[in-house]
Amino acid sequence: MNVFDRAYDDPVRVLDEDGTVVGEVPDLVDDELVELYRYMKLARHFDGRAVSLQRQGRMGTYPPLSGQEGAQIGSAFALGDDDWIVPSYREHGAALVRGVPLKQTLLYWMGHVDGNRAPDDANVFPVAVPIASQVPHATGAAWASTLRGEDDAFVCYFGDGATSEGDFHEGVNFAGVFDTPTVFFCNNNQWAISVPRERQTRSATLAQKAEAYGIDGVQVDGMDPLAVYAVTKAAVEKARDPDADRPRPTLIEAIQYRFGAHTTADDPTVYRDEGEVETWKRKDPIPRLERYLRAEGVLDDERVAEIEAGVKTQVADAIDEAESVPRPGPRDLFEHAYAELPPELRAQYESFAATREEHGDAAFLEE
Amino acid sequence: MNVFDRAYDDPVRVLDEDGTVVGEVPDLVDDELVELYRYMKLARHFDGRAVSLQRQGRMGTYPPLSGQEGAQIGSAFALGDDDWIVPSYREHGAALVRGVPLKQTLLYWMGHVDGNRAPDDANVFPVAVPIASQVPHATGAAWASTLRGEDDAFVCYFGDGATSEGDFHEGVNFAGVFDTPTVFFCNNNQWAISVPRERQTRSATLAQKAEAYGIDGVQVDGMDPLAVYAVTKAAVEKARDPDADRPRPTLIEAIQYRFGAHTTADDPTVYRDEGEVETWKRKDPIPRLERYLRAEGVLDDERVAEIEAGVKTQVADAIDEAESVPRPGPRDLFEHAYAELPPELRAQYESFAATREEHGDAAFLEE
Amino acid sequence: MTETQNLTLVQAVRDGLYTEMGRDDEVVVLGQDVGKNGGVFRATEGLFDEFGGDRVVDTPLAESGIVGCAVGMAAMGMKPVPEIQFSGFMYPGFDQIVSHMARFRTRTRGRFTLPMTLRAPYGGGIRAPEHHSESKEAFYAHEAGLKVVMPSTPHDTKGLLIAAIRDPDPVVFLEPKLIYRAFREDVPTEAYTVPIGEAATRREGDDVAVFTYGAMTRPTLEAAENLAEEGIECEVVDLRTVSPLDREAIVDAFERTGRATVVHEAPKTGGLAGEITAIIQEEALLYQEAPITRVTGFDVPYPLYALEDYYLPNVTRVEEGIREAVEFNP
Amino acid sequence: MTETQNLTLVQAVRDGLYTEMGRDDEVVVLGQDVGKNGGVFRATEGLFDEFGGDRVVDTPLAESGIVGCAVGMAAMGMKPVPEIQFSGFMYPGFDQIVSHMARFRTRTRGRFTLPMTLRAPYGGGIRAPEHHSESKEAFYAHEAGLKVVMPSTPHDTKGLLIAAIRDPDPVVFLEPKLIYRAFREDVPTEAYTVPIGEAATRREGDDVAVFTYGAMTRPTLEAAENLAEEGIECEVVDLRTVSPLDREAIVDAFERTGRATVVHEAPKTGGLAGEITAIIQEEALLYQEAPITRVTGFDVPYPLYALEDYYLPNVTRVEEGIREAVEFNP
Ligand SMILES: Cc1ncc(C[n+]2csc(CCOP(=O)(O)OP(=O)(O)O)c2C)c(N)n1
Ligand SMILES: Cc1ncc(C[n+]2csc(CCOP(=O)(O)OP(=O)(O)O)c2C)c(N)n1
Ligand SMILES: [Mg+2]
Ligand SMILES: [Mg+2]
Repeated sequence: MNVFDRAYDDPVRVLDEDGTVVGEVPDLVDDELVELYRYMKLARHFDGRAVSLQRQGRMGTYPPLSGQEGAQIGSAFALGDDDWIVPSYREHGAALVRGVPLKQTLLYWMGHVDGNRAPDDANVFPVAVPIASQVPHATGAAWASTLRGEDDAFVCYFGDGATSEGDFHEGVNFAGVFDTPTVFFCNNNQWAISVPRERQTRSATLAQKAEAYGIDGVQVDGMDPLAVYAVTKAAVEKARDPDADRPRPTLIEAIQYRFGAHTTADDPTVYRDEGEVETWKRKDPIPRLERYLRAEGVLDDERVAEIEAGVKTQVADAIDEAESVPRPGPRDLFEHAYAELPPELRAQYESFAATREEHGDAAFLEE
Repeated sequence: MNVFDRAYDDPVRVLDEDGTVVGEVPDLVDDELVELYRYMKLARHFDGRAVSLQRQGRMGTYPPLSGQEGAQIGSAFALGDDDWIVPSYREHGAALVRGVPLKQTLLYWMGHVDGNRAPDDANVFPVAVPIASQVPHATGAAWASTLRGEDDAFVCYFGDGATSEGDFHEGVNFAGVFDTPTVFFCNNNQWAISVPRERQTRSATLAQKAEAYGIDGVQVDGMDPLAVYAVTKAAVEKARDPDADRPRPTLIEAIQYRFGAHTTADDPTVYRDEGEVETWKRKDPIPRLERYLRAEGVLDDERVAEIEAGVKTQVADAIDEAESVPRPGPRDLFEHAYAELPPELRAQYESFAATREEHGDAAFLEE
Repeated sequence: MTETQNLTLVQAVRDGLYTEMGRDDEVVVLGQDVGKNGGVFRATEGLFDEFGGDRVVDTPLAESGIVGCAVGMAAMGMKPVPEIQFSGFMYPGFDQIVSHMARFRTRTRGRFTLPMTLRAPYGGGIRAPEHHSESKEAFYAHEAGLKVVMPSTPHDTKGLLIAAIRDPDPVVFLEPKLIYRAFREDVPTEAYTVPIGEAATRREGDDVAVFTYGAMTRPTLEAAENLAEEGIECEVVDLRTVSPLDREAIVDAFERTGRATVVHEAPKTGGLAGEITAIIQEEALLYQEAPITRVTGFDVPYPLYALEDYYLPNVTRVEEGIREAVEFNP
Repeated sequence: MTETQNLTLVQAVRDGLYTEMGRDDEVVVLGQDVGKNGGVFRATEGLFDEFGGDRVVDTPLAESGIVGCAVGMAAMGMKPVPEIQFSGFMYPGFDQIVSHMARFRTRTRGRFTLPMTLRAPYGGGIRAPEHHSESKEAFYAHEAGLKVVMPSTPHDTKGLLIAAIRDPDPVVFLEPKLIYRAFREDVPTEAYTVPIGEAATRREGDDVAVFTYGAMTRPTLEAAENLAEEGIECEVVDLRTVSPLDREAIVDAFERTGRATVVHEAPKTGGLAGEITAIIQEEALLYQEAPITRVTGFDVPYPLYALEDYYLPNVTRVEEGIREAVEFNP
């Protein structure tokens, strides 16, 4: 049976909450499974450290991803080398898998624009903050790929709230019409800041919004990394190599939960129950996969301890690296607005540089 | 059976192309049926005259409605006195039924902004030219009605092309969430200027876009005025007086065809077949209803001739009236930008008035 | 004696809404997270509990929907006060703002007026993420049919907000989030209005007129104090409303000084400093003794926050701009 | 000798697209009705037949989708040329234009450049329906990261359009639809560029500098001819690009005349005439002999067409503005 041929409210599942197999396990070798697990641990640990950095005033506002590792890592893991991701602001986990170093992510949230420049070989679009605005980009970029006769797939991430924006509608509709190789991956974490999923739209599922565009829509348990992997893989393959009867684009609704605050500036206790959080924590993707891998004999205490130690070092190193990057200077402010600095902008820069020269940096920098 | 409980691609129908009854005839008395017929004849005749006025240089660009009378008149006829319509730019037929004099419509397309001010007792929103931009207005206005404890329904008109715009999506989604008494009436006339319906979206029907908003969606034969009446009436009643199980808002897809050009500035022969036009002309709503009414003994040659004569006079009078309205003056340019003219704007007006005084109107008016 | 409360600027926003909602049932607040959460800046805190979910409405995440629904409500005579979470997110609703909110009255010859007030926090300096620090009032000031208000004190904020809500015309109300909590002021508990379109002189001086508004008022005043120690006396005019501009106040202050500086955080090119300069030389060229200097944001996209201290006009740059205007000798 | 064709301005648009699409496979045209229909103004006529439906693409009716997809294509290195049917319909795509098209390069430190050209016909005078006659270039000129081009002749149109398509930066290309078919000019058949950012002097004169662009260039030149009969010699500078402005050309023309008028059809407040005035008095105050006059659209929503002749600057108003600048005596 094709994975897309199911009711919209029947999520694809592989592992139960306790790690028992309840669906078709995707074809991954042990090393890959461990790597998937390691990435989730890394993302989780990074997340906690990033939140502390913010609390300590070493970083600005930061959007935690804890709880959403299964969806992010599971999906990014399903991509081929030449495929792309088009993220929102919460997909550092997915970006990491696709080659964006943690240092970059830290820099970005530390207010260094360099953090938004992924390495040239990382097929990752920049963070998109205006909600859903990246959706048409993913359609356009994927369209370019087919126009050039290439066969890259593009996975676009966005939240449940994003489905209400016009850009979601326009971007997915274009994808349907031009049959672009795009996978629209909705991280339905139940909340758009303080607005619960049920107040975002009256449709029973988000997956069924695919009906409006004549494309496949499917739900997946977003806290089941193997299920996410499987469904994303199927969608990417269909995008790359369509069969005659199905459209290339797919809308995936990955049901999950954000354990933490919307961002470090948010206090979720104002609008949601601790009880709800606790319920969802039972679905935590990390112990779930761990239980399965232990049961399969792929992981044991030693291996887990090793991974945990490695993850800690990796994050600590990234923080050191990021914090040792010098504060950018005025030149960085003017660079790249245009390919070449127009004369008036050069004049603005020079005049500012002279003022700074005269008064010293202290006259400008707060803190 | 509830009229909304049907497949999305199974349009509500009452009369066959030849006027034979194939569905449930709505409860209208003879006088009402004749009035419905008369309005359609009036709209059709008006349309032809408006196109000629444009050709003769007596009016600017004009968007003809010929072929779409069944949908416009049938739907507007189903409203209660206090209900509202929120039109696009092509619904002069519906506006007419709701109390906008033909003279106003002429004035509007003659470039007089007065034409966009409906009489105070006509529950009609202004013409909306930016596609789909009126959709959220209809939601907001209907929402205001429920907030005030009133029970007015709001029918919002737009085209097939409009369903691709973000404003369609956002406006209908809000209606679903806030359960507003809005009827979204899509005049699917198969074309958005030169873009055919199939290139607008990959969804098989437009009615099924309702799935994305958790509201009812239904197709109707838009060239069958009685079917349109019936389905609009049902939607308006549900909006006004919801039953517990169904949402108030409804998306109606009225399948129809524009016989003429998109506007008088358009040449449809560039992008569509004459054959297609001919096929659709067989569904013309006017002869169809006429055949039915003749068969029912409600109309005969004499009555039809009388109606035709009346319609001609009414349109001729409206044209006379509109053409005798004097060209607006500079004061009209400044009036109403704000409730009160701000000082700078007053200064701009006065300086312009002085220049005009000095040089005379001929220095400004072209032609 | 009028009862007062000692409020921050954001509390004054809240108090303005609270006061006017209590007086007028047609006032409805809608936007993202304005309900239970009380707004991401707490500008609507407690209003949900006070007035209920019908009048303090959490909407789906869609700016064009928010503005567009408010247009529909306002056309029916209600007085919606939509909030856009940050002014950088007004753009998805830009079409509704310019094509409808600004023009409904003209387009219907006054049959439909839109007594709506579109609120949004604007401006930089709070170490916010990308797109959260914009100051693009010039867009709205260039669109006829809108009024654009940018207060700088708690007292003005409440009074101007109530004036905006009562105004028959649509108002864009941009709040200086940098100073949402920067200081407190005694604010009357009762409802009152501060007239839209009138500037306020914040400091008197004969040497140079300095025009500014919103969050830039404070560094400008600080610069003026510093310069006073050097013997340069600045007249500081807080415009408060950027559309319509208080041309009389601008020209008057200029005629008395012959020199001027305009300060805003918006980018220079196409910003309102150019407009103000043009007004002055149109009406008072003969008084002019020096080029009018512009101290503004640079013509670059607003940077991520590690660079924002360089981007934003600060006391040093304002002082320098004023000095340039004062020291110019033909 | 270069081969030429005698083309109208809109034919020059088409020819620019045709020429560049023939040279560069990465150039793709997309928009509403640009395909089989050849564009509502015929600006893409025949391109669909020549280059096929993959490169000349009829899109769904959604401006944000059009601009946003073009952003995605351009990020991949293609050179999309999206068309918005009328500049008044750019607003539903405004967020994509300002938040992404303008900022992608800065935001990614040059990893992603967006070599895209967003075309739209702008301006009034053609008896068009509501919202079809806007001239809001000031919005785009105020958004750093964009270049904004507004040609006034067929020759410039082709050269500037090709320059825009080849430019690594995103360009907003606003076409003066009033003069799409107003006159013809010999235009080279081959590909050529006219540099973005350089003004052109259309007429030399010592008494006053008149700055304008796009469709207003013609009435301005006509006014200059009329005034010449009275002995007033105007230097008429066609800016051609409104962002970046050719400050050198502006200052230079002003210094030689000491008087200036700026003409544009956009509303006065917040329009580019204010910016140009500010530039002049910033850089050349000592040359200034009279207030710079602004002949512009009024600060009202663009009217329905029965009133547009009163709204748009015409020869009489331009003459009057210039005379005012010339006759001023301190
Ligand atoms: C256009 C726009 N409007 C508002 C915001 C402010 N905002 C940031 S995140 C957010 C909620 C997003 O919810 P969702 O799409 O569910 O994603 P999540 O944050 O839950 O991952 C809002 C309203 C924004 N960034 N962009
Ligand atoms: C936002 C916007 N974009 C483009 C246009 C130009 N335009 C006017 S009508 C039209 C086609 C509309 O098609 P449809 O929605 O099917 O309505 P119809 O004209 O067929 O009644 C277009 C593209 C517009 N008016 N508004
Ligand atoms: Mg969410
Ligand atoms: Mg249509």
